[in-house]
Amino acid sequence: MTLQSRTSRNAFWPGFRLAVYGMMFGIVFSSSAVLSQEATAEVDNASTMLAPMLAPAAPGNVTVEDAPNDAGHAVIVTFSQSQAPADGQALVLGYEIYRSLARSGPWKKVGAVPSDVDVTASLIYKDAGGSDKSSDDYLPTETDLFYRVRAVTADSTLYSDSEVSAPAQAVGQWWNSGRNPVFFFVLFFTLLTLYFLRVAKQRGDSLYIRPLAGIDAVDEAIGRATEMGKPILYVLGLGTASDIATIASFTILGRVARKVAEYQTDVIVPCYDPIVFTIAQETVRTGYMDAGRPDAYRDDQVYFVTQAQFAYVAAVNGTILRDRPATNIYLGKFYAESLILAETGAIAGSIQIAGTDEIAQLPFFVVACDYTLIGEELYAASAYLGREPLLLGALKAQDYAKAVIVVLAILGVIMSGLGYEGFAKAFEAVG
Amino acid sequence: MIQALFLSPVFSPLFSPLFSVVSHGLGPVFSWIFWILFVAGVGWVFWRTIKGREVERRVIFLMMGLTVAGAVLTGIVLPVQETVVVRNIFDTIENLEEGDKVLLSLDYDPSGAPELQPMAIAVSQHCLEKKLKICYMTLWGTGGAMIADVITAIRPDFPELVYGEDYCNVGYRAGNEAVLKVIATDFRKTFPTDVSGIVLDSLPMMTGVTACPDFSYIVAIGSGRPGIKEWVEYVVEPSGALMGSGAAAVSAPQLYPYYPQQMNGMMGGSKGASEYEKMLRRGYPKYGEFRAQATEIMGPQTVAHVFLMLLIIFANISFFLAKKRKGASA
Amino acid sequence: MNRKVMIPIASIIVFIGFLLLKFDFEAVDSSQALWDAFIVTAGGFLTLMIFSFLYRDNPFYKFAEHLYVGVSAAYWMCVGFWSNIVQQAIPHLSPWLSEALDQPFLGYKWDYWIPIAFGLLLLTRLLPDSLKIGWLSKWTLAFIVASTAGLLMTANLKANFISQISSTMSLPLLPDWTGFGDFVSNFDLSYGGQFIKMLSNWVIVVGVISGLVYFFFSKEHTGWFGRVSRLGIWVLMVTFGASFGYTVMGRVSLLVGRLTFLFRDWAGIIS
Amino acid sequence: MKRQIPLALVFIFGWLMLALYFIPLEGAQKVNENMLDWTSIIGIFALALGIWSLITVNLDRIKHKKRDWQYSFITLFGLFGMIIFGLKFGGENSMFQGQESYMFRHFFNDILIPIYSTMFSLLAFFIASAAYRAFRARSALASILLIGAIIVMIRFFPFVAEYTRPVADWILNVPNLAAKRAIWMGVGLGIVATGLKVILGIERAYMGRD
Repeated sequence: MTLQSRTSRNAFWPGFRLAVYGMMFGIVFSSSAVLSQEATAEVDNASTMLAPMLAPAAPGNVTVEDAPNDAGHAVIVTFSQSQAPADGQALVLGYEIYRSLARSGPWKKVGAVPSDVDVTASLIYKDAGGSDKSSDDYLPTETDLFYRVRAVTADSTLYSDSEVSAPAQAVGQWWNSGRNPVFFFVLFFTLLTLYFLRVAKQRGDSLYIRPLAGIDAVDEAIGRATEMGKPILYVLGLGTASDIATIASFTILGRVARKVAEYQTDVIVPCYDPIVFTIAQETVRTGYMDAGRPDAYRDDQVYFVTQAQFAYVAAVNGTILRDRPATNIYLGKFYAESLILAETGAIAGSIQIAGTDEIAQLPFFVVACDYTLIGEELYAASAYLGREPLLLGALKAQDYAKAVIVVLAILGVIMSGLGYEGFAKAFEAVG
Repeated sequence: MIQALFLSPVFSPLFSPLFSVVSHGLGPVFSWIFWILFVAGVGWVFWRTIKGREVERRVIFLMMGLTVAGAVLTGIVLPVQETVVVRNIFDTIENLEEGDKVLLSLDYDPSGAPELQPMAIAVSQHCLEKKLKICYMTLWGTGGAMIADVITAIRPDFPELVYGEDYCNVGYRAGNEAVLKVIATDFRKTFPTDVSGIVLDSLPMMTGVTACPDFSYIVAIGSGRPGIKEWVEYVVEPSGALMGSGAAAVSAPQLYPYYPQQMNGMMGGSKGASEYEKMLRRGYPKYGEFRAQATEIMGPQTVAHVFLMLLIIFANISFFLAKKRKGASA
Repeated sequence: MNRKVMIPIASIIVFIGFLLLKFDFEAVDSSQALWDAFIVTAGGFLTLMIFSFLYRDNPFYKFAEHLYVGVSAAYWMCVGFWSNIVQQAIPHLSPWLSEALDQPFLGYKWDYWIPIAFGLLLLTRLLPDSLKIGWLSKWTLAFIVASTAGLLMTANLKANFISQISSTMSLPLLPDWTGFGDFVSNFDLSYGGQFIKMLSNWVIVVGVISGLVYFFFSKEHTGWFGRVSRLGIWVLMVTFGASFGYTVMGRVSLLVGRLTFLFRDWAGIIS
Repeated sequence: MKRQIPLALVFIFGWLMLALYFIPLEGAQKVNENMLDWTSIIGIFALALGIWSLITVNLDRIKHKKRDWQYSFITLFGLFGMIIFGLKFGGENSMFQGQESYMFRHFFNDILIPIYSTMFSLLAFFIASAAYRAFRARSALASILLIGAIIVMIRFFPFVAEYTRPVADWILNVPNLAAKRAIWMGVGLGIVATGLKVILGIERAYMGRD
């Protein structure tokens, strides 16, 4: 049976490949035939004018409002532009915004806005002053502010000022409503998680999750290391304790350490970041304790190397080639060193399991490692390894949230297609 | 003699459309040895492939080294094809007026330098030819040395430049994105002084510069974080400043979505840099005599690409042959 | 004499030979000239030492590796200590200490005591186990992990999640659609063409959704669900291949940079 | 006690930092900003632990004459040498000017940067061997990986590039964006889930047990 299915695959895939190649070249040639050479834009610079003598019309309707969702050191100034220049009036190039704490001045220039071609449009300037009292640009909170707009021209003597605006105050807000989408999502997700935690507590570990090759490999790898009598190398990457990928990796490290202790093999954890190093020590020690073998833990299993990227890589490379670990596990944040580590591991003949959420490095892990956890799979991995009901529950919540997102995305695309832009806008977080 | 042979009428038609060979000291003597080794090596790898054996990793390493070394020694220069993405930066600078100010941010370290330093140099040369005023800055602690290198590289060609009038260097400030957030609206808050502690107000070229949009053009050249993405997010988007960029080849694909809305042009890797060098040479023929660093890198890069493609083709041939053999024996 | 002694001695002799070769005997400032020669020679040797790793692990690589680890660890410690403790914390903690360390005193700020206290708690790990207070260090770990988790959760959510959803939603699937007849008569395979624009937007929307389906953990990937998730992984793979191909260029340029250094500055083969 | 206090700290600080994100008030944002400073200051204390670990591991190696123990001398020599050069005392004319001192800066910039760039450039070799091993049309997935790589790599050849560049650009812009968005969204969810697990105290491997 297997033989038959294999032959049918063999017959199918080369044909498929051929079709893809064909299509590729079809697109290549047809598109290149249509593509024209780049167009060069000619700049028309034949505009010399006589110097006008009169000041431009004044800008008007200066209104000032408190800027929303901030700490109270910014206001938004709106004004209408000067009217189109009459005979002899200078062309307005831009508007300078002046601020004062009193109606009569003194005035301080806070910024400028270039003029718009359409003079009927109102212009907006956000005056975000400093929040530091000693700063030159300090904008006091809850104090009356006055604004004036000056239309400026190419000639610095020709300008005209607007009326002074009505007083306005910059006020700090208690709630950033621009971040409402984020808030609602966190709320939704927290409730979802809490719900599934309850479900998980009742149903135990009977919740279904599909197998993940990379995770199953971890168990095998530990067994293999035991058989070979060789250690396991666990690399947490270059992340700091403030990278969530690293935090996720700690949980996996804890499980790995526990299994390793049960099987009586060794785990080596060279660390890059000192805080990560401290936490990793604690994690591995706990793993050994959970396995009931606290004495087997040695402090030199988890050690700090250095905080320089390539010095760290050089040292880990050395470890890989000298200790010849049976398995290398790379989980966390990785940058350019990903391929150096993975290829050195391949030279040493180790089984390699990698996982990161750094998209730029995923291709290298995919190419050079035996198993790769792509993005979210890294975060899900801890639930797989422990199969603790609580972690499984959280994973379920994640999946349901994803389903909601997929439905929302499809709905959103349809709504935008039908011209209801507001639907997509509702998901935009500002500020 | 060897060089003459290489450039002789017999051989040159063979090579000239492909590449031109520049004199490189002793290079040509070595280069021939390397080329012979390269061809022999590729042949050997091919032979192994046909025989159905895997090629050892070290052989691949050696071949890769030989390929790049041979190309470096030969000094291959390939024809460069210009693209609109790079052209836009060149044209923007070309169309600025004398005395306009340009902000050049060099956000990389020595590892990014082979790709990015040539961009910084070419853009600086172009600006100075156009008599624009350049202000250098960096978001990377290691960038200070890069700025110094650029200035030493271009200084001899423009002996009449005056520091503070024609160019200045405000150096590095710690704070990554925070620096950008501030300078988008207030340049002096983060950079009250230049790199050597001179108050910015006492530099004539910096009068009138209060925020990033006061520069006629910003060119951000960067290889990571903080870099171009942060420039777009924290400077271009809030303040609407005009920006072009130079990115390391690795990060260029991620930055494509910002073109052309947020940045009007982008140089991607050495390819982008060599395009810029070519435009510069065409506009200002005197640069024909100078080293075009990026263009020099492009040759070896392409040869390495050819080698890599050959490797991949061989790998697939050997794979299919192995499968066929397996099928025949089964 | 065995190899263990011969190799280092021979290397030192070769090194000194190169140093003399690079030394500018006519320089005015001879100590500077010596340093310059040393930099180039050492740079070249260290470069070769690292390259030797490609053949196999060997004493030269081990030497460079261990040197690099020691020096870089100390370098980052000095830099970190200086910028975070001396320049940042001390000017807010003690006028006496800031004067001793040549820093301007910037006024007391009580909140700087928080990290100092947590830091000191962390150091309880170094105390002997018999004192039984090493567990205090866990307070610090709890503080750091929890606060960064809380801090980053929301920031990441906005950048990686909310904004990605909204920008996917607002993609028009029929950009500039002016009717079927128009579409056929203006059929165009260039970037500006309607066909490519439409195709691109469709690919993005379908790619994103099928990619998300691939990341589903609670359902077996079989049937139509399996087919969609398979499409998702295809999109991921084509992207990975493309990124790999794209990166080659940058990596080779680094090697070109190193080889140029070796040939030009160190060996002087090319001008 | 040993167990409750850390959990309480996690709960309080986790929710506090989460809440501060939504409160734009000045005081709240100050705390938010200071957090990073705090972490970096604590990081220095952790670094002390790290350096301590580096020293003890190496001394241990020398003491027990473990494999390659001779090289530990080099590490320790580099470490202490650099620390000494990084000291600052003795006024303006002394050799010890902290980070400003000649040896400190130049040793790093001129000696160690070459090692750094060379390590980085090893990637060129590894990329070749990885490509040789992995880019074979073994399965449908591997073939797709291969096609993606080939199309983009051809992009750099003169002559052929004219025809393939549009396709390569398209792949880099369109499917690339789709894949990235899918990964980003998944990662974003994973981050929130992990963050929640930490704050709720479900995920606490990092804290130890007792």
